[in-house]
Amino acid sequence: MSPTVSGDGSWVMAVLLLLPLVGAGVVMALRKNDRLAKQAALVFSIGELAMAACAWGKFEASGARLQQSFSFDWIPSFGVHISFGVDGIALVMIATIAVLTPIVIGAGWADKLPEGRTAGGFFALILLEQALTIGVFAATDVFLFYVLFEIMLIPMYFLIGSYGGARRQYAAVKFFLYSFLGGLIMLASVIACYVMAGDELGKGTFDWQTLVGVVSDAPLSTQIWLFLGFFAAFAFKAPLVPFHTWLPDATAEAPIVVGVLLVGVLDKVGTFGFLRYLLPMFPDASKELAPYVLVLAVAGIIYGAMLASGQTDMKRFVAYVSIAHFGFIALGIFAFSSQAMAGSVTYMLNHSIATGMLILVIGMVISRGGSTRIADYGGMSKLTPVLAGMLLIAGLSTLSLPGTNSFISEFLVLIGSFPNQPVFTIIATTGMVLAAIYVLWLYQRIMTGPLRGNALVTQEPPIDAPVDATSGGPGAVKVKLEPEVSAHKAIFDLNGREKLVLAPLLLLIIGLGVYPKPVLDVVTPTVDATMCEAALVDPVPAERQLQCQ
Amino acid sequence: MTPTYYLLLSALLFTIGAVGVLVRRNAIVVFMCIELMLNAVNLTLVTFARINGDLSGQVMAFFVMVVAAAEVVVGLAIIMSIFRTRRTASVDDSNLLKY
Amino acid sequence: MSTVLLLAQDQPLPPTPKVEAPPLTAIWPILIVLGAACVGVLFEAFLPRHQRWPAQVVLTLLAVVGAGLQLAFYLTDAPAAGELAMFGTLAVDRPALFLWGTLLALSFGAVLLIADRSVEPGGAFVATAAIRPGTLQDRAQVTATGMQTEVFPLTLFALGGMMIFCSANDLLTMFIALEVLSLPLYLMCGLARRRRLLSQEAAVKYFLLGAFASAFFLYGLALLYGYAGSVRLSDIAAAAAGTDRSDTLLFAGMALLIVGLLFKASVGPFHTWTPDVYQGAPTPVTAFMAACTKVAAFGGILRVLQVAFEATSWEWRSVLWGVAIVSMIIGAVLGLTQTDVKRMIAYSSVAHAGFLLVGAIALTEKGLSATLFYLLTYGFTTLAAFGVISLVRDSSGEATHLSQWAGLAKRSPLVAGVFTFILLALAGIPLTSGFVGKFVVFEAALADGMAPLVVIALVASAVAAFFYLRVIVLMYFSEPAADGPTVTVPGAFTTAAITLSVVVTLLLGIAPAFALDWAAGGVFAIR
Amino acid sequence: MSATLLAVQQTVSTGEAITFWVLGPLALAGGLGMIFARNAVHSALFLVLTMLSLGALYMVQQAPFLGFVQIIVYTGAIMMLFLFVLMLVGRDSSDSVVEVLRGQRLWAGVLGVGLAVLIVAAIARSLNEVTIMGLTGEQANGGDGNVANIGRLIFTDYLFPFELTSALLITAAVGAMILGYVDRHQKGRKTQKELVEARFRGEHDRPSPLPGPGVFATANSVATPALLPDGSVAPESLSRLIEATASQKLERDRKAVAGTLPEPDARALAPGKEDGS
Repeated sequence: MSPTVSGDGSWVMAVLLLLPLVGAGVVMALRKNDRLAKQAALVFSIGELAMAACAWGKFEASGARLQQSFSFDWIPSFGVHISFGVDGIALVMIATIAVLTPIVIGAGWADKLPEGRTAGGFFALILLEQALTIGVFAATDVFLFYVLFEIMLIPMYFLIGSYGGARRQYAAVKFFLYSFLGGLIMLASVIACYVMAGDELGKGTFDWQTLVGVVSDAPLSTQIWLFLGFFAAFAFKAPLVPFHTWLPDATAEAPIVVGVLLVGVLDKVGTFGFLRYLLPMFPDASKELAPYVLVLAVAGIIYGAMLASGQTDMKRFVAYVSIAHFGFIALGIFAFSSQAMAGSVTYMLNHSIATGMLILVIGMVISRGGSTRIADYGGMSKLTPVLAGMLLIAGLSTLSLPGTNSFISEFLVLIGSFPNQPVFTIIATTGMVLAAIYVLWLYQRIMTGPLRGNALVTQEPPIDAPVDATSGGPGAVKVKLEPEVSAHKAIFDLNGREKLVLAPLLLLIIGLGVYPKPVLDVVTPTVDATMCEAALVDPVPAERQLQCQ
Repeated sequence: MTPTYYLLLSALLFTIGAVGVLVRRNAIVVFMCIELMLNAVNLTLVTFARINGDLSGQVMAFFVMVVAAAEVVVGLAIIMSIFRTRRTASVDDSNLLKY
Repeated sequence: MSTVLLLAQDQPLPPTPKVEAPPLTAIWPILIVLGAACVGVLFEAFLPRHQRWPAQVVLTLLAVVGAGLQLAFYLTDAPAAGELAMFGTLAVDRPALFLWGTLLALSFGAVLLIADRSVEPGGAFVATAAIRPGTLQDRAQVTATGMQTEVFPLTLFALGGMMIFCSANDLLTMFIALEVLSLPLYLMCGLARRRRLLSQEAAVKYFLLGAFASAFFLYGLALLYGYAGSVRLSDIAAAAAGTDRSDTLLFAGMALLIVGLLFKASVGPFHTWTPDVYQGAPTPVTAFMAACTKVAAFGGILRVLQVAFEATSWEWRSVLWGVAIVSMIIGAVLGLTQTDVKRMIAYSSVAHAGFLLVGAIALTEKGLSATLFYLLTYGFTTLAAFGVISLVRDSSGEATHLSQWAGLAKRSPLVAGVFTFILLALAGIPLTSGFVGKFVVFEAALADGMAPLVVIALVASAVAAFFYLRVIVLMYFSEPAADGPTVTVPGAFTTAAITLSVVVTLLLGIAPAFALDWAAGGVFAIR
Repeated sequence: MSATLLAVQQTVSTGEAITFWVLGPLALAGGLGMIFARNAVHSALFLVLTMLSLGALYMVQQAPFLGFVQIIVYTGAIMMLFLFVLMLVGRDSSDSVVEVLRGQRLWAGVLGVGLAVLIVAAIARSLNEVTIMGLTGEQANGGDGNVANIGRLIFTDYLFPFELTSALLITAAVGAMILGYVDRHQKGRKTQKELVEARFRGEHDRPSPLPGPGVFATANSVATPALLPDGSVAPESLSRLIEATASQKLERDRKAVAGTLPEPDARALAPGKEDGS
C-alpha cells in the first residue's frame, strides 16, 4: 500500500471525497436533534463548495490530462487501484454537485418528511450521495468507477423509497433495477477490457489511461460489443429514449430536492460516461454506431418535448423536459466536433442549473398548492408574484432564451453539429420551438389568468368577481381578502429562505448567460483531448485546428 | 454368453428401481426401490471386477453394502418418526411444504 | 487413534507385506474433527443431562478451532504441490486446504448458531425427538429448556465428511464421505423444536431424494470403474487419455456421477429438494447446510471435473453450460414468486449454484481460484442471512412469511440494516464480498471464452436482484403490521456468528486481496 | 495374456450360463413385482427374491464372500428390518393408485424405458469386444483366496474408506437413538397426590374422572354413552372418535321410544350442553 501521489492538489481531491462522507456520518449521528443535524449538513455542504472552488482554482486548463490525481493499490492481484483525478469535464461536474448540494439542503430545510423519518437521515443520505457522485466523476480506475457507479444507486434508492410519494416503492425499485441492469451489462464489458489488457500487457489493469491505449486498438467487431456494454449503462443512466421509462416515475415520486439531484447530477453520469469512456476507449465503434445513437438522441428531443407538452403533472413535466435536453447533450457529443462537444459539456452544467431551478420552483408551487397537477393551479401570479417571476426565469433558461446560461450551450451544440450532421441538427431545432411552447404554456396555465384551480380556490368564484390582487405586491407575505370574496386558500409568496435558495441559481443563470468564458476555458482543453483520443477531426470550416500531440 | 449379460441385467434392475422411486408413493417402498438400485450397482461392480481381473470391485461392493446398512437405519428411523405422527407413509400426504 | 489399533491387528499376518503406518501430519484437522465427534457421542452416553450442553458446546468449538490451528500450522510448511495421504485416498493440496479452512470457519459460525439458546429458549432443537408431535408430552416439551445435544457430534461428523469429500482422491472415498456428510444432515433436518411436522417432512424428503441421488452417483462410479479399472481420479484421467474401452462407458458413468454431485450442490434442475428442506429444517441447520454443503459439493465437483475429466472437457462442457443456465434461470425466476424468506434464500442458492458452476467449468487456474473464493464469500453471506432470519420471531416461532417482515426497519433498524447489507451482498452490489466473488468468477469465465454465458449470468443476477430488493422495500418502505413479529435480541452466540459473517462479507468486499491470494495458492495435486 | 486364454475367457461355462438364465429372470421378476405390487409387504418380499438371486449370482461370479454377505446381511438383516418396520406401520398400508401429478406414471415409465435402453445399449456397445480377465491372479482369488485378499485390500488400499464407515455406523446408531428413545424417567411428573390436589384446586376441567361409557347403559361398548340418573346422555362420555355413529343412533332410538326430546332436569350433573340432533 504505497500511495503514489501525483499533482500538486491531490490533498484537495482527497478532502473533496472525504468531507461529505464525514459529513454524512456526523449528520447521521446528530439525527436525534433535527435542527443541529440540518445545520451540520449545511455547514458540510458549504465546506465542500469551498473545496470545490479551491480545486477549480488549482486546476490548470492547459495542464496534464488528469490533474490533482492520487492513486494507491486496492486489490493488487487484479491490478485495481483507488485512483482519482479530474479533467476539465469532471471538474465542471464536480463543481455542479458542490453548488447544488447546499441549495438542495436549503430547499429541503422545512420539508415535511414521512412519519418516523428524520431530517438527519435524509440529509446524511444526500451528503453520501454527493460523496459517491463526486467519486464517480473523479475515478480514473475503471473498476473503481464501476463500483461507485453501482453503489451510487443505494442512497438514491433509499432517498426515493423512504421519503418519496405514494408510489415510491414502485419508483425506487424501478429506478434501481434499470440502473443495476445497465450496470451489470457494463460489467461484462469492463471485465472483457480487463481480460484484453491482460492478454496484451501480460498483467491485467483497470487504469483508465492504460485501458484507453489497449482497447482503442482492438478490432472493430470487438469494440462494438464492448461499446454496447458500456452504452447500455450510460443510456439507462442519461435516459436516451427507449431506456428512459424509469425517469418520469422516479422524478414524480421522489421528493423535490431528490429530484434535483437525480436530474441535475446523477443522470449526468451517463453523458459524462459517453465522453470519458465511450469515445476515447472505442473510437472506431463510436464512429460506426454514432448514427444510431444520434437517432436515439433526436428521437429523445422530439419525444421528450411532445410528452412534456402533454403532461398534466408538473414533476413528470420536468422529467420529460430533461429527456429532451439529454437528447441535445447526446447529439452534441456524437456529432464529433469540438464545438458541439464543448457545447454539450456546458449544457450538462447549464441543464443542472436551469432544470434544478425549475424543479425547485415547481416544488415551491406544489408546497403551496399541495397538488402536482397543473390543472389545479391558475392565475397564481396574482398571489405570488415573486414565485411567478422565478418560474418565468427558470422556464426561459430551460428554453434557452438568449441571455440565459442555456442559450450559449444549445447554440454551440447546434452550430457545431450542423456541418457534420445537418439533417439531425435541423430536426433537433424543432425541439427548440417545442420547448418554447411547453415552457410558456406551463407558465401560462399556472400563473396567468384569473385565479382558478382546486389547489388555490376552495370554490369556483364567479367569473366576473373582482379578485383582489392589489395587496400582493412584491414582499407581500399573505394575501388578505374579504371573507365573502376570499374563495382562495391562504397562499404565501416566497419567504426569505426560499429566496436565498433561489438567488445563487438566478445569479448563475444570468452570469453564465452573459459571461460563459471561465467554464469554456476549463472545458475546451479536455474536449480537445477527447477529440484527439477518439481520433476525430473537426469539420473543415473550423474556427481553429485541434493540436494533437 | 459373456459376463456382459450381467451388466445388462444390472442396468435393467437399476432402471426398474429408478422408475419405482418415481411412481411409488409409499415412502418405505420408495426406499426399497433405492435399495434395488444399490443392488444393481453392486452387481455391476462385481461383474466389472471379474472383467477387469481386479478384486477392488468386490471391495467396493462390500463398502456399498456397509453404507446401505447405515442408510437403512437412518432412513427407516426418519420414516418411522413421520409415520407415527401422520399414520401414513405416503409421500403425497407429506405436503405441508408447498411450492 | 483407531488407525493405529487396526494396523496393529493387521501386521502379524505373515503373507501380507509390511504396511507402513501412513503419515498423518497432513490430515490432522480431519482426525481432530472426527475424533471430537466420537468423544461427543461418549459425552452423550456418560454425562448427566444437564452437563451435556456446555460440555458439547465447548468440545465442538474447541475441535473446530483446534482443527483450524492445526491447519494453519500445517500450512506454514506444506509442500506447494500438495501431497497424498492415507494410501493415496486423500489429496491434500492447496485447493483442499483452502476448502478445509473455509469449511472450518463456516462451521464455527454455524456451531455458534446451533448452540444458541437465547433466541429460542432452549435452542432451536427439540428436547426429545422421539416424542410424537401434537401429543400432550410434546406440548409440554415446547417450553422445556433441554435439547437433543446429539446435534453437536452429528455436526462434527458432517463437517468431517465434508472435509474428506473435497479432498477425496478416489470416487469410493468420495462416496463414503458423501454419506458421512449426508446422514447427519438428514437427521438434523428433522429436529426442529417448532413446526415439527414440517421439519420431519423436510427430513424425509431430503433423505429420499438424497439417497436417490447417491444411487446415481454410485452407478456412475461403477461404470467408471468398468471403464478405467480403478476409481482413482488420476487413473480415470489416464484412461480417458487413451484406452481400448469404448468411451460410451466413460460418458454414461460421468453423466450419472455428475448428476449425483449436482444434486448435492443443488444446481439447476436437480434442486427440487432445496426449498423444502431449507424451509423445514431448523434454521441453524439450514445455515450449516446452505453454507458448508455448498462448499463441499463444489469442492468435489471442481476436483472431479478438473482432475478426472479435464481431457474430455469438450464433450461435457456444453451440457454443463446448459445446466448452469437452467440453474441461474430457475433460481432467479422462481425466487421472484416466493413468499417465504427461507424459500427465497433457497432459490437464491440455486441461482448462486449456477454462478458457481460457471466458474467451475472454466477449466483454468483462474476458474479454480475464482470458484474457491466465491464459495468463501457465499458461505459467510448465507450464514449471516439465516442467522438474521432466526431472530425475527412471533409467538409461534420464526416469522418467515415475507408479509411479516413489512416495516421491520421501524422495529429494529439494526437487524434490518444488517439484513439489507446481506441481501445486497447476495445481489452482488460492489463493496460487498458478493460483488468481488461474481467479478472474479465472470472474469475467469470470460478469459476462458465463455462470453455468452457471462452475459446470461449477468442478466440473471439483475433478475435475482429484484427479489432481494423486494425484501428491502418491505422492510423499509412498508408500514409494519399491527401484530407483526418482534425481533429477538440475540445472545452472545448468535451475535458472534452474525457479526463474524457480516464482518467477513464486508472485509472480502473491501479488501479481498489476501483471500484472493490464498485461493490462487495452487492447483490440484494431480491434474 | 495369451490368445488362447482370451478365447476361453470370452464366454462362461455352461453351468454358469444356466444359473444366469434361471436367476437373472427371477431377479428381474422380483424387481418388477416390487414396483407393481400394491401391498408394501409384497413389495418387500419381491425385493427379497431379487436379492437372493443376486447373492447367488455373486457366488457364480467368483465373489463368494460378497454372495454370503448379500444373503446374510442384506437379505437377512436389512430386508428383515424393512419388513419389521412395515409390520409396525401396518401391514395393510397399500398404495393409492390416484395420481397426484397427472401422467406421472406414464412419464416415469417412458423415462425409465428410455434410460434402460440408453444404458443397456451403451453397455452392450462398449463391451462387445472386451477382454475378460477373470479373477485368477495372485492378487485376486488366487493365493490366499477371495476372503483373505479382500481383507488385505480393505486394510491397505481401502483402509481410509473402511475407517470412515465407522463414522457412518456411529451416526446411524446415534440417529436411531435420537428418533426412537424417550426418557421415561423424566423429572416433573406429578405424583397421584399432587394430581388430586391439582384437580380440586381447579387446574383441571373437572375434579372427577370422565364418566365411563356404558355405565348405566345396556352395553359396555365405547360407542355406547353413559346415561345420567335422569336418563339423559352424559356428553363427556361420548367418544370423540366414534360419536358420529353410535351415540346419535342411540339418541334416535331413545327419542323413538320416549317420544320426547331428552331434557335434562335440575338434577343433571352436566352443564346444560345439549346433545341432540
